Amino acid sequence: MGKILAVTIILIAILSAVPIVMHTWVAPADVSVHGHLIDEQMAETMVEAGIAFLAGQILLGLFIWKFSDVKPGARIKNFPGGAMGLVIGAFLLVGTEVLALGVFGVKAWSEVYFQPPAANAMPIQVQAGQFAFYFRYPGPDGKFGPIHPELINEGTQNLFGLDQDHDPASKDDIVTAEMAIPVNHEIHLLMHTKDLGHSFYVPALRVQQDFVPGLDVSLHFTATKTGKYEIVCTQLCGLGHYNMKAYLEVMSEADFASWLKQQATNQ
Amino acid sequence: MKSLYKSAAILAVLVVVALGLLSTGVHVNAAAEGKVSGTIKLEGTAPHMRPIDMSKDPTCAKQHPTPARLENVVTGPSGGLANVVVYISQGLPASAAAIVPSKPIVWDQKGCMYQPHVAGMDVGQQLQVVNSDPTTHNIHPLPQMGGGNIGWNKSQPQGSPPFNTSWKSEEVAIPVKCNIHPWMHGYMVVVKGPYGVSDTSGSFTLDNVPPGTYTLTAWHETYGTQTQKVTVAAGKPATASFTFKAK
Amino acid sequence: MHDAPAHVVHQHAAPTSFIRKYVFSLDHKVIGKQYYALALIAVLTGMVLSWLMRLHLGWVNLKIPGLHLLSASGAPGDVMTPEYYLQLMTMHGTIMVFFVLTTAPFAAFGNYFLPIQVGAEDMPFPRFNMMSFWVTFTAFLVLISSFFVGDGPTLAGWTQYAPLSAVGAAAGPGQGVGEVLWASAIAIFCVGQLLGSLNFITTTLDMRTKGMSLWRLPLSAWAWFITSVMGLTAFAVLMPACILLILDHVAGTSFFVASNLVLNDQLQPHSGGSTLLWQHLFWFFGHPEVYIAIVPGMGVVSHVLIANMRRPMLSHRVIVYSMGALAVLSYMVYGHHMFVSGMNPFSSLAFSFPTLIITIPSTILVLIWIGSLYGSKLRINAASLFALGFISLFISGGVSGFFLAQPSIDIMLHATYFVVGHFHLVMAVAAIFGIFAGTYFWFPKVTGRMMNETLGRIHFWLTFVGAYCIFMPFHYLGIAGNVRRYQAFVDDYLVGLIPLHRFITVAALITGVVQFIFLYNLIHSGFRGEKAPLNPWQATSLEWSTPSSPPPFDNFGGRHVVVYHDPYQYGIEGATDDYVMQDSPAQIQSVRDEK
Amino acid sequence: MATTVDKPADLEQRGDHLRRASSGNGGGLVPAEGRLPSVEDRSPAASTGIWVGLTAISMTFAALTSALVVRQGASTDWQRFTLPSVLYFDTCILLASSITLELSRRRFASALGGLRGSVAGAASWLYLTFVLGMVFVAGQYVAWLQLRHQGMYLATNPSSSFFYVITAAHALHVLGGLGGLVLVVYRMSKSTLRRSTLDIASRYWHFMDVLWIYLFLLLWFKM
Repeated sequence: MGKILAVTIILIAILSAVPIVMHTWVAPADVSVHGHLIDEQMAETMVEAGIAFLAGQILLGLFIWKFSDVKPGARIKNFPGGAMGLVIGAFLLVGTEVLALGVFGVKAWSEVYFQPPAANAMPIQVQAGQFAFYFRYPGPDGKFGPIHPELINEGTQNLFGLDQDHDPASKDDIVTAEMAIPVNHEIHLLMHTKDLGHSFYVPALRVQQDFVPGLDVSLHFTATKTGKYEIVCTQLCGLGHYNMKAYLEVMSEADFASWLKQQATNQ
Repeated sequence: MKSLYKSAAILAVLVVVALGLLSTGVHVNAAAEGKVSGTIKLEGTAPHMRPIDMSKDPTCAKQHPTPARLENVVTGPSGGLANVVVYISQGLPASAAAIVPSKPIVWDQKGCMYQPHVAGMDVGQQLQVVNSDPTTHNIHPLPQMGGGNIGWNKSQPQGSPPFNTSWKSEEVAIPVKCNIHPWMHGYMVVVKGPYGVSDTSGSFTLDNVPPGTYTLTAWHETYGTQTQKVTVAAGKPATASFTFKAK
Repeated sequence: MHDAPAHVVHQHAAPTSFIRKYVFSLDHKVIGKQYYALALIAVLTGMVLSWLMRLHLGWVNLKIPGLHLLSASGAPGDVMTPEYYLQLMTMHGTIMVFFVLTTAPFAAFGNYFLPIQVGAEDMPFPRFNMMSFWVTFTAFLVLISSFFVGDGPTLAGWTQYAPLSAVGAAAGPGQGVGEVLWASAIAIFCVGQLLGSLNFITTTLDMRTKGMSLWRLPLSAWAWFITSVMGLTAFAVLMPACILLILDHVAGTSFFVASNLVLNDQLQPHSGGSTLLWQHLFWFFGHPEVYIAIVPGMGVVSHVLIANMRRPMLSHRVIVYSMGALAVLSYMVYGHHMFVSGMNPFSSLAFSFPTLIITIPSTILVLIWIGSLYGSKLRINAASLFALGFISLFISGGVSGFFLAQPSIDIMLHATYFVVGHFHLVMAVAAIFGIFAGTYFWFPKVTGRMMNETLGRIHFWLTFVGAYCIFMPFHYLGIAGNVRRYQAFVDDYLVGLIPLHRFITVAALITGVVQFIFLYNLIHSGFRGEKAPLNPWQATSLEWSTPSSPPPFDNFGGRHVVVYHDPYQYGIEGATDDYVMQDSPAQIQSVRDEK
Repeated sequence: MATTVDKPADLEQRGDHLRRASSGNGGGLVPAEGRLPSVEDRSPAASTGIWVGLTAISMTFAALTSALVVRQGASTDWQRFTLPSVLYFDTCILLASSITLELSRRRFASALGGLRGSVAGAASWLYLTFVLGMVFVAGQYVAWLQLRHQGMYLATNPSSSFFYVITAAHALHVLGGLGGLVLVVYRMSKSTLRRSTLDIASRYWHFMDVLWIYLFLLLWFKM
């Protein structure tokens, strides 16, 4: 019975690793400038964790195989090196692994969070709410009109609570339900939520950031490939959470300009 | 002694029958009563109704080759104003107000829009909520707090059966929304007695109006309410028309 | 010494009436069994909920016959609504975390065996102990009652993030009455666990019998002690948090609800509250809670393994120190749940390092367990199988921690099924394997009968393989970016993953059904199982020195045990058996457990 | 194996631990880490228990404190208000109650020790402590009324919310302490009161006192 267990454990370990090695299930291909850092970090961690995983399981399996159901006469032996050896081993192995991962991790993290957006980054505002994202472009004047929460009304599609009669800045603001951005142009995303906690997750862009009620959060990224990608919510926000999504269209500068014109006429 | 009982019994029977006749009589007459009809016009140019971007839920967008537009102001070619609810706000005898149409009001969710966008209904009239879309909707009416009506918020997965409900008291008007599709928005106007909802030509009809003088009220989600007196004589239908001014 | 137990005995003599004996009993053994029964009811409930969820995830809009009987509005025409899915999910999480993973390994086993293992007649405060159970039971009833009120239980998930949990019914179905019931239930639960922890700590510190120095405590006792310290501090923080949440909900205060929130086109009256405040308070409890669930498992598994390896662990103390280190670190790392929650990115890094460091004590534990297997005389039986399974699962669940500990990778994996797979393996399935190991190991002592070994092994094999079939794929889903807490997968990039979800569903259903073998074994053996010898596993710790199985009311039948040895004197050369019991005055020289 | 169980049974009759501990076969093994003496003169479990309980209470109020600090920093809507004047009076009352309780404890100890004084003397101080405790709780209630007069209700502002929550939480714990005093008084009247019980009750009471001083300063700085 012990030997069967040993085999089972080792088999399970190897089988579990197969889909990872074969890349059977992978995240959408990365289309961002910073994404490769995260992917490399992921790959590196996958290797180290994978080795730890297989080593642990196989060692466990081997010892179970060797020492289960031994003859009653057998004498108890101690693992060479004893506990101290193992403890020191653990500190060395995991310690170095931790340091390595930690240091590299900081690099990727700071790339995303500690660098300010470039001066020419395009400001786009995103508002999360049950259960949709809406986006606002400042229009020709480059200014976002002020938001009046008491004016927000989805029935009349005044989604941002703009007062276009009194705020000149809001007159030319463009509100859209899908997000379009020019390719290879840094985007400075200004995030706020109108009701609850939500999250802005674009797997293809390797970005995820929560909307925090009462806080204005911001995020900046650059898309490197044109195409249509999905923005989804990852923060449980109510019954429609699963269907809280929007499309992100990455276009050439020209297409983007015409798209923006088109949207302007729909206001 | 005995005969006394007998006569008492007969008397009682007579009274019951008479009452019965009376009450049914009201119905019979009411049914025969005239109606109030008319048209509702919008003066000036209707505001621009922006198209709705349904890209969030492709199953919705697919159903609209040309994007659907908002329905806050819907006018016909002849300048008729649709989605106006006309009802009797004063002067209706309790007996007539008590009549509840047996025909249920159907509130359909089709193409991720509410059909109708504005529904009039009688207090206690059966309201049937239908989901004809290949997607899940949640129906979320928001009556006034403490107004006698209690709000609810129910999801209707695709293919799940219609459900029936009704409103307990008058309310003009209860906004209805779908949170999963934030653009879905409509109104339920709950009144006592006859009511009519104008179509795109602006015409409306109130049936079963007993003779008398009443105050008619016309309600529109954007342009508010207008009232006017109308007198209904036995036999011939009265007419009333309203004109709203575009802001 | 004589003072403490003496006044315990004087505090309650053996009861005679049925009520005092089985219902409102002061006997730690009965209370332990009551906790176990509660956990059993809870785990069955939670399992059924997970079945419904899995069915719905595999086949959305599947008609589940009779589901409308559970909730007419939640399942019109037997089709589950989105809100009902989330409500089931929330209840599954809450029931499992609080009423199974906290009660069974800690409150149930701890209550029964901690006093016996330290050589005491009972806990020092039996009345608190009794209250602790009945308060917990009340909490369970309050939580379950939310199924039957208003539009059902809360849908805000077991983490109950504000403001979703704090703004009331406007946020969705179940956020009215159901939400208040949830918060009340958890607040009540905290009281129960605080009373329990108070007893556990005092028992360990003050009720140890003569010669039972701290280092002579079995590892299971150590685990319960460390857990109770965590419980005392963690639940003392969660309780006020829940009360503030209730106030936000019913009294209109603004602890957690920010200004200018617009729900359903209506401006909310609250102002200025902080969402992060709730997350900080919750996770300050929430992360230790993970260890509250798993550390008792570690202790029990070590205890069971040692008896079946016929040797002590390579180092008794290193295991104790590691468990202690886990407990301490667990308070410093909770922030890793909030990497993308808008917390200052610097504090994300600050939380990242301790989180990576916490893998060191975990690794040490695993290495000591595996290293101790070397050169042992491993006996394979249901108990040891589950103990070994625990180690395998703990490794599998542990390594995924490497990923989630790093903010940069967490950007991709946060709130995906990778996280779900991680914590299910490491804190749920592993902990439950610990419970099984303990059950098969201690059943003879608790009932005086043996469990059916064959059924036990069948149960193990199907559960072990099943657990991997269910939870390994979760990691693949997460890597593919599959977001958790979705009732259906409408996103284009997720549609392709639905077949994998169906595989998981089937595996979950089978593995679930298998658990009824265990249930049958438990009940049948309880009445019909073969009589058990006093010490069926030839184990050394004090619970096997009681004069009978189950132990008499005062555990040692009036005898005053004195402890002469370290807890695990196995593999003794020259002894008549290969082991010497803790309370045996026999002189021996070999103490394998180096200090 | 049976032998290992039975043999100590007859040796280990209650009461003769000391002899066994210091002698014979077991003697060499029992005090393996010389821990036995401390085992012998250990104070009753309850005195440990009370410290554990007080730790939990401290954690709860620490959580409330940090919540207060975070919430105040989270937004600009924090509105200061003048503490109800009665709080100063309450503070003195609670301090006084600690002193009277301490007096009672001393009297009781010496009375038990058969030195001067009588249990009755201790009892009267105890009654006084109880009354002072009641006055304190009543005083807190007055404080709430005074706050309402300022127009500060529970939901008016986070500052008032925290004031009500913290004072109420503390008042509840004081009520618990009063319950303990009732028990002590009862036992004393039945003359079944053990000195340790009174010690534990007073330890809890003094802790409530110190806790209040801390909370009072906290509120004084923050409100």
